[in-house]
Amino acid sequence: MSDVTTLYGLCASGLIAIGIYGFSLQSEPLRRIISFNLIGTGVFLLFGVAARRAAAAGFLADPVPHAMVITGIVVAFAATALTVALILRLAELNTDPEENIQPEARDEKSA
Amino acid sequence: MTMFWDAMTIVFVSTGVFFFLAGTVGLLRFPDTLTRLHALTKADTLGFGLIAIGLLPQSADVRVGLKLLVIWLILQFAGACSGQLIAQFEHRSRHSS
Amino acid sequence: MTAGAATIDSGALLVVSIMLPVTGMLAVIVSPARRSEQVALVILAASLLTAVATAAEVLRTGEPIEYLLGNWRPPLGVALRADGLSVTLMVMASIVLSCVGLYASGSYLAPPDAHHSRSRTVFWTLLLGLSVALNTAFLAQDLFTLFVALELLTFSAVALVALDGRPTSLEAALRYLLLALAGSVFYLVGTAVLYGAYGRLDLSGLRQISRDDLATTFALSLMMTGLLVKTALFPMHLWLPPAHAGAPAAASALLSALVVKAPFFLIVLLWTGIAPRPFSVIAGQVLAILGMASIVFCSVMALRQSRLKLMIAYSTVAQVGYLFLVFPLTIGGTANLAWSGCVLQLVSHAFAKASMFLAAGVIAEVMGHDRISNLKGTFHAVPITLTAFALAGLSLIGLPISGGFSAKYMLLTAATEIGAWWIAGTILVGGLLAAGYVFKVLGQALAPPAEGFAAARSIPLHRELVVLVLASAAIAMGFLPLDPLPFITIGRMGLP
Amino acid sequence: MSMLPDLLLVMLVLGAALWTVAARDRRSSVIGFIALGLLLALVWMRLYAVDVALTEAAVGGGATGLLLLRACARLDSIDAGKPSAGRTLQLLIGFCCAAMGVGIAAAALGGPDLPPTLAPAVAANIDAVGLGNPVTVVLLAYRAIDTLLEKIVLIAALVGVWSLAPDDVWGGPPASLKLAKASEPLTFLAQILPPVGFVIGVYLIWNGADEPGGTFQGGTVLAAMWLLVMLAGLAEPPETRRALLQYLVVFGPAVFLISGFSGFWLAEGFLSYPTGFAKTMIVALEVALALSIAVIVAMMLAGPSARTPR
Repeated sequence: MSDVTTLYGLCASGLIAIGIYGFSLQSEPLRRIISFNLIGTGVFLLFGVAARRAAAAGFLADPVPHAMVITGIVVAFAATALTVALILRLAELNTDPEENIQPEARDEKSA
Repeated sequence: MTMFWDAMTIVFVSTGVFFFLAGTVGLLRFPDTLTRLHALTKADTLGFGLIAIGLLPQSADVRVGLKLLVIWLILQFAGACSGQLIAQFEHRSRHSS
Repeated sequence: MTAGAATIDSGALLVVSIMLPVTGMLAVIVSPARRSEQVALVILAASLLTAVATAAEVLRTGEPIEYLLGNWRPPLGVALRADGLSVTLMVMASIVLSCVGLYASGSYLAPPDAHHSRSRTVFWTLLLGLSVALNTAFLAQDLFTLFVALELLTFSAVALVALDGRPTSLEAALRYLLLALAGSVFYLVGTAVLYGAYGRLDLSGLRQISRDDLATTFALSLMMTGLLVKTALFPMHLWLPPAHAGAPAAASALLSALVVKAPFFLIVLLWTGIAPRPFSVIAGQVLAILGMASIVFCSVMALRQSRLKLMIAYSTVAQVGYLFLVFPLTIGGTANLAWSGCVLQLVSHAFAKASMFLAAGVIAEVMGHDRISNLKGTFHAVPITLTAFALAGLSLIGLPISGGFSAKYMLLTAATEIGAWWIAGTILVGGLLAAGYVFKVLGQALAPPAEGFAAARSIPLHRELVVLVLASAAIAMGFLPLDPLPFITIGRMGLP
Repeated sequence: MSMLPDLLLVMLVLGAALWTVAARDRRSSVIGFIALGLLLALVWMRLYAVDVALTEAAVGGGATGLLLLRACARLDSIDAGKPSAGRTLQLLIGFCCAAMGVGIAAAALGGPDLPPTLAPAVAANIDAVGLGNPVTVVLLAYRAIDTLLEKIVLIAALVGVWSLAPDDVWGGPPASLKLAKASEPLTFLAQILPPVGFVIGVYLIWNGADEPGGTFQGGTVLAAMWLLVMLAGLAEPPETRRALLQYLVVFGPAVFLISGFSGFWLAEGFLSYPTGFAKTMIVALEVALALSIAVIVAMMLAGPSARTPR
């Protein structure tokens, strides 16, 4: 069974490496936040592997890292949501620079 | 008796898997969206139904069996609706272009 | 799982210091916008009282306060622990937060009759968010809880940077957020590796069982790298100046004075608490070298800036560099002196820099711009603010009598005593460069106003006074005796 | 032989990850990421982490996927991608990342033959709480502070998202989520599925005490149902200044705080539960938290206010 755990450990490291590669090379913020999420899943998997290695002690898995991963996934989601909101607002402002100055004009447009 | 149920499970699940496989081959081999969709939805609906039936005898109690049925129902809905949506999107983009 | 009645009483202070701002955040969200300021100020005042009470309790007993959350013992549960160093930082943070809160009260964020209350609600909610994050970072004794605190710190700070909604600010905020997230994820990789190696993440437990092996060294290097990004040490400082440039002065003050200090505190925790011996020596050297590079490079950058806020922002990176000089200095017999210098630098820089950013905010409002070359007549318009700016500048340069002087003097003494001439030299060069950029501003600002000069707008007195109070606090730190501070060593694990 | 399915799964996961990074346009990249989320749910099952698998499917494949897809749709109309770095730099960084991966693998997989674990400690103390699902016990008892702070993180991020609204529309409703091409099948789904989804969400929350499931998984399912209704255009996102919405956002954390402080008088301190009532309190807490999570997640996906409040 420990071979399987090792396999997933390698998978986690691979995910982290691929994620870091994407994060450092991509210039588009949206692609970078996706890469950030890749690294994140890799790290969570690392916690999962640590939890599964507890099988040696006669348990199915250690629930403490599982709880941490759940918290981590939530935090990563919050980070992604904030980043995406920033990206969208920035893109909106860049296409329509006058928007900030003339709020009335936009209201007419959207109405 | 258990042997009969086990045999039934094996038959139904393998047939289901076969249909899934056929659907996937269709997805890969067919030329355009609509035909692919045709292969996928038909085969998956059938395949999933067969697997669900095949698993029913294996469920420990009535609750598990009921859950299986509910899952089957939800998937029917989801499959039917998403198939429709994809087809509709394809239809519209064909007509607009 | 038994805890005496006495420890529960003082331990409640730790719970309150984190949960008070949490309550405040929730209250601000549901209260009407015009009330948000009052709610937040009351909570900040109460937090300050709690922090002072905690400090008094630690000082009185000479023992750290510990509290087991949910009465679960670590490593299963999470403990809070207030020792001399963490209560010092807690008091510092509450003072700065309260002062910035007072500065931002009234019509600072939006005109009093403004129909739209966006900036007010957001500012006060996230100000309290920072307070939660900082207090948790100073008290929590578990690496994963500290991770959650760091994320809260980042999200609150990023939204404050973006508060004015202009594209340049949003771009700076986005860049800050992405780099800070990269920092967090590096920290988390290290945490995962440590959990795999030790099966626990509580600091006190890890301190006892940490080994000198590949996993530990690798994990700690990753975590420290992540934290360095967040604390903006050279060469990972690039996000900081643009983030400050567009942020409102009140947010910049918090970012420079407090937000970059929490990751530094975590580095100290890891270095003193968990790092095994041969690794800690090497890591200490590397950190000090990066610190020195920060001091020299970013002081020069500060000198070359033409905008006041950017100058102060680069100065932050340089001044944070001083903190990292402490690590190689703690190897010899001067450890206590070096730590005292480091803590004093941290605290006095927090006060001085908060004051300076708030002063820059006042100056920008009065002059209508913040170009250093065009500040003639500022003293004439806002004498109190400029006095504060000058006092804060003294502390940054390290001229007596000021907290900055005492701090740099202690670090210098420690460095010369163990013969680390390279560190001593950098401290002196840094002081000269700081003098350069501070006097460049003062020289302009003290000059008489040009013909026909008129202030763009008048500033409420309470805001100028807040700036002065913060600067005076930085100066007042200089009246502490130039000996090791006994207070900060109370209950500190891993300190001599 | 027994490792073959795992090997296959790992190859698929890494393939999806590579696709996500290397895909030419961002939409393909997002789709790769969603596929990865679903594959990861399977991985978590193989690691005996059913709770995490549910969370990953709900959040990694679901909520994050929807968030990114919507972002794509809105960005596509605005700007095109930018060129990437030169080949030498790519190779150099690729090499560094590979080295990093090897290092992490070595650090994480080396170590003692009998790895340290908290599993026995969790099992030994679980009776004091009286719940059957150890993960829920860790989340709401042993490490309750993390869970409480995580809610505060969510709220801070939500306020951060809201703060990006222009001043003059602050407090107004977010942009309509209604799909331009919303059609009968979607409307049909949005009418049929929510009651079912609601039951499933509540089931996940309720069941989370003793079996896999819990607040976040259930809360996200509830959020998804609300989002589905909004996507079909059957409901519009509410104004962010509405008192009911704001109270719902803070409801869960507030209940958590109150129950935490009540521990000072009723039990052995902050965040501890009175003996015999732990299970009741935790289930009540989970319901309150899930409600807030559903609202927060849905509002985060809906984005900042975009229309003037009425």
